[in-house]
Amino acid sequence: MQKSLLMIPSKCTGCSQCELACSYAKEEAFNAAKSRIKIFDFPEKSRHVPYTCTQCAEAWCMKACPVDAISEDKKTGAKIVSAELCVGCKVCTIACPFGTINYQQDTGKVVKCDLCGGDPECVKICPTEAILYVNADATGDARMREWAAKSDEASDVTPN
Amino acid sequence: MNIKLKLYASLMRYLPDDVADRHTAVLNVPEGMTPAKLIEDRKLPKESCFLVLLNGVYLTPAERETRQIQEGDAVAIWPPIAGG
Amino acid sequence: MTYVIVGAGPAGVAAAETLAKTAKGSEIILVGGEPEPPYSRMAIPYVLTGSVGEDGTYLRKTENWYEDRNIRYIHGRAESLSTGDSALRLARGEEMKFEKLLISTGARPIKPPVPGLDLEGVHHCWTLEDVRNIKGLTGEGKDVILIGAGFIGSIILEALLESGSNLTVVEAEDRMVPRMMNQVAGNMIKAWCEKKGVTVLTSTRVAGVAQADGGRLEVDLGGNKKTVDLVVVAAGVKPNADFLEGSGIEVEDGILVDNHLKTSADNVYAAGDCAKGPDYSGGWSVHAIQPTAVEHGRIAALNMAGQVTPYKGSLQMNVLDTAGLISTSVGLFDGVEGGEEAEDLNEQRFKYIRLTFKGDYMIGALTLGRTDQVGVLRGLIHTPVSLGPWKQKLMADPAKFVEAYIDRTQVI
Amino acid sequence: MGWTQKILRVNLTKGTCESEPLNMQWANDYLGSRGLATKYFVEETDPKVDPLSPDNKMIFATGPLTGTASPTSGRWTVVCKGALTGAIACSNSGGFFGAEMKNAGWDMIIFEGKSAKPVYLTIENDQAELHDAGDLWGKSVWECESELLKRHGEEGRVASIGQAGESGCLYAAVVNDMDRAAGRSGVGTVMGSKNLKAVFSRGTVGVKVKDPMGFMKATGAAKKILAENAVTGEGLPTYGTQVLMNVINELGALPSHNAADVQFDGAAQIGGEAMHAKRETDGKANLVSNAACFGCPISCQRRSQMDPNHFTVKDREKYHIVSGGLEYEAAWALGAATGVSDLETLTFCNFICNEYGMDPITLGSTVAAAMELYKVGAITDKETGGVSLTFDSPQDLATICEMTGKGEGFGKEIAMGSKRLCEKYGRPELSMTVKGQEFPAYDPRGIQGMGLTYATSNRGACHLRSYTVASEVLGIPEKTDPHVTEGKAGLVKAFQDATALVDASGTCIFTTFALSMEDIAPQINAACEGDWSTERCMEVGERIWNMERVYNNAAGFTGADDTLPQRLLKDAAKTGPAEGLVNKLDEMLPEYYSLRGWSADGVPTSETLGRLGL
Repeated sequence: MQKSLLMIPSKCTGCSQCELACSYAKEEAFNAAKSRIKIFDFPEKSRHVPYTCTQCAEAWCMKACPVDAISEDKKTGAKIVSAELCVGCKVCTIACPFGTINYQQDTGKVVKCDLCGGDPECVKICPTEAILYVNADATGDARMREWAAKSDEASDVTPN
Repeated sequence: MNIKLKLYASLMRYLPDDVADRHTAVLNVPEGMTPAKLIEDRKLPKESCFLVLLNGVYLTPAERETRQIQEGDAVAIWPPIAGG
Repeated sequence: MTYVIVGAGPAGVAAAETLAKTAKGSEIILVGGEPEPPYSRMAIPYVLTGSVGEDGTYLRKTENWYEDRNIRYIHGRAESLSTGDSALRLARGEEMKFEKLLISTGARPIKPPVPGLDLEGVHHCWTLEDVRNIKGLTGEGKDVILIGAGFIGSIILEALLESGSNLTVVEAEDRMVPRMMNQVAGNMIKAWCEKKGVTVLTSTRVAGVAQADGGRLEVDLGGNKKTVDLVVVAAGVKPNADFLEGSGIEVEDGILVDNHLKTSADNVYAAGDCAKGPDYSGGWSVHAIQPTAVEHGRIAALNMAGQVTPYKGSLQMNVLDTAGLISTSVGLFDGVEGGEEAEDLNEQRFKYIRLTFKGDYMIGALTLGRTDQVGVLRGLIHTPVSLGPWKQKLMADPAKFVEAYIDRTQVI
Repeated sequence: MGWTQKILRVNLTKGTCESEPLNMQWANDYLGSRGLATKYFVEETDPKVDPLSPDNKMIFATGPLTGTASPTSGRWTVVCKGALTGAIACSNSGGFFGAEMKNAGWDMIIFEGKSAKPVYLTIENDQAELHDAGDLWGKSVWECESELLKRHGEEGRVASIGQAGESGCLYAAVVNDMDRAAGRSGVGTVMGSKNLKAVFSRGTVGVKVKDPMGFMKATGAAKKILAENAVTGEGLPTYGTQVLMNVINELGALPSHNAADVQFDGAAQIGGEAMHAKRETDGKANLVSNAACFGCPISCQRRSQMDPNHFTVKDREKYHIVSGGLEYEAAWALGAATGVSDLETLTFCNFICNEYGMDPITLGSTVAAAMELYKVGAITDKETGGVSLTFDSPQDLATICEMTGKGEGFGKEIAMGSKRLCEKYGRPELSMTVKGQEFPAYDPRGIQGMGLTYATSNRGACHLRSYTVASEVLGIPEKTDPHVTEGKAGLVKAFQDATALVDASGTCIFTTFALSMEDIAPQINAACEGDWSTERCMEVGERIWNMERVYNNAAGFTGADDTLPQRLLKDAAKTGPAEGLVNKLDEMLPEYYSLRGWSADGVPTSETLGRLGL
């Protein structure tokens, strides 16, 4: 059973530890600005929402990549960007309807969550268990997938 | 004899329904009651009874076992808390 | 079943792969018009800058990718099509029989009717071959004129600038990237380019190009003349559909298809830059962009394989990096009658967001100077996401579109 | 590493911004933030300088752990000579600004001189630039911050002053992220005196540490302790600092009515539990949620929303937001000290403090002093311009707080702080201050160690220089009797040194409810070059403390200033367990001096200075 990230906004305090862990794992420096996971603030609701790629089955980014730079990690299901192959054309950044693959101007490459090979740093560091790595069925990311399906350009698929 | 039991923070839910104010219950207890016995009788989670004051004076865990509560005394209890 | 796919760009390759998966055991023939393995034009500028080699543009990097999927990849150019006897004739005279055909021949650059564009030293920047030809003519101290500051011109611009050449861009319309940007954003991109040392001449037409001394070229800018080493023409593209003449297949500014991407002929489909497909924002359009090409390819292939798959239409969207200033445009960024719009402009910082709405939905967006989470704009518009109370919030603060998306699509 | 090793020097007189390398010898001796910035300050600033003159410098500083994954790594400090006190000032704030400044690549920003006209500074990584702030002057913290984020990027963070800092209110705060504040001693007043309105920072450089593996291990261990500790893992997140209100009241150490009393009848109505309770008016709780500062797993921040129909905010939509709610010290000062027991009014006044940029402790305490002056007739409606200043009145409190923020009418006099106010009206004994700064929410008659804490605090009366409440009330790290003076000198010294070190590291003192120096030192050691053993950390803490003392002595302070308001020393507590007690400072102070290695009149001996390398 593949696992996926489950975010529980009601538990998030907005402390940035996930962003710090992510940036250190990927950029070798504490640098929330370069984290693959981002916390969005909803001051009116007093909510913080950790947000990153759900590794959707549709994989808009992967399909849109013109140079085969995004591939699936068969073990985790993560869609992974090869920095070597990425030319920085940014097509994936507008193709992904979730906005979770982003261009980094200083490196000229796109970056996204790769689930850290199956041991996500954000999950390990979160002090409030607002980010979990659990069996995909249990994540309730069915809702995300539902939204993913809604963005599919094929509005209906009827097998013959 | 009548004593006051004051519960705060997460312990408030252990107050009886008919409280004198937000935190205080006036209880009729037998003579010779100790804070430890009170905690047991009221089914308060012992590990959450972190700060126990008898009339505003701190009782060590040992004193909670032995100190006898007198008529009109107030026992105030808090879970682990801090501030600053 | 024999499937022939003519044109080995992203649409053709996506179609071939989809067929390989869904129509197992069929014969799949992918015909590419250029001698190289299937490659992406999106990556062309990066070959010009040298940041990748030619193989960096290849659509698939795995060895034997096509063979392993029983996709036969052959080189050839379509010469004509006979729908009556289901035959495609190639330039070498070879005739290919098909049961289902997909036309994914893409587009080619236009040469505007300007005298002198046939001279040596005048190039497009469209194919790998073009890049090889241009490369030696750029660099420190070289003078280059780029004709056309549309989407493609602007992409090439960065590569030419990076080579160290003295660059002049000539655009006939009154702003840069006229079809992808509005006046505000177009002007900002122009100002940015000028800041980067590019001479940008908008509302200017090239009257002619003539040979000058030392193999250089003299470009007539309508009175004002400039001598350069290289002229790059990026004045638009048109579909590769000439070979369909006489086939009976209907072509306007693209091959007409229905909402299953089928052409006017029953067993012929079209996809990608050559097809005028359903436009999510209404009507029918040629959306010559990578994501549409891939979606076209996939959906056409499903329909060809008998999986009836209606297409809800492609959304126009572009992302552009003009000398480091990144811009995106999605959907109907000009807005529609009876709709609403919101803008957030900071000219000093080269930041701009414009959102357009109709009723409860976002229908278009422009951004300048933003790279994070821009995909959400597509999500909001294309899903589409009902905005509810966020409509008013976005009207007041358009930058909060990610929050709007999260709040409206997730339980928070 | 840990340090960025870069300092930004901003000369406001000349309008220049220059980068310079960090003095690594000093970094090794003073660590960072409070320690290192104060070292720079004392080296560069005449102790006799007028706090509001251009020659006073002001330093924004981060610590080596600021911006890292160390728990509570969002802390940053403002160091200058305090406008309120004339003593060394170091005010510490949380939120996200400090981490952003560090992430832009700067350990410190040293501001010197005075701009001819209002300016603000922007930092975007290594780019620093001064901009005209003419259009921002006169704007509140909230307005200024919103405008700068709009202008320079929503991803950035802002620290600014409000109207209070501009108009010379002597306890103006530097406020960042809308409601986090370097609040005490008038650091915002100094900022205003330099015509500096705000600093915008955006950083994407990243913060590195010496030994990443070791660092993640040490910080991970510390986080585990914080999570499993009942106080930091549960008590603080749920009830915040405000849970103390009832504790301290029960203990008979809650100063009320300008410290005339040591208990407050309304305590239960303004404490942490009350913030959770549903209001009768609209069925909603004052508290909306807790929230975290940068990198903080404790998350003790209060987010509050007022009843929109409350008299203070009716039809004033800008106050209908969810914003920084009451912390214990603010609720005490605005509430218990003035006798006001209406939680909504206190929340409003707290909002006002954030909006206009004021220290709520000094504001509340000064209003309390004014109320006593009013009560005894030392001031009347004639002086106040018709504003009534009656103890226990929510209306009077709300009115005068807002007037003070705006610098209107009698608010201008409240803006002087209680020391100057009470002196002006001939009743200096009614000012509850030490070295000119109002003491906070613990009555030294009921908690003896806090008397010594206030008396010896280098920045004027303050609880955050040695929080012996932890030991005397909460039993952390071990319980001591709040009514006895024995052993308190040693306790205060140990807390002072440890606090100085934690402040210097760039983390929050609240971690010490769960962490010991044995848990903190390894984090510093893994982040920074050099030896950061527990022993050395304590030595650095002691060095920082003595450095601050030496500066104050040179500025003109003496042992005579290590005292308390007469009320605490002479008027015995009237009720509660401390009834009949005064603070017995004289029993503690000589021992304290001796333990510090200071002379009998409070001057560090040359031997002590030599031992600490001062």
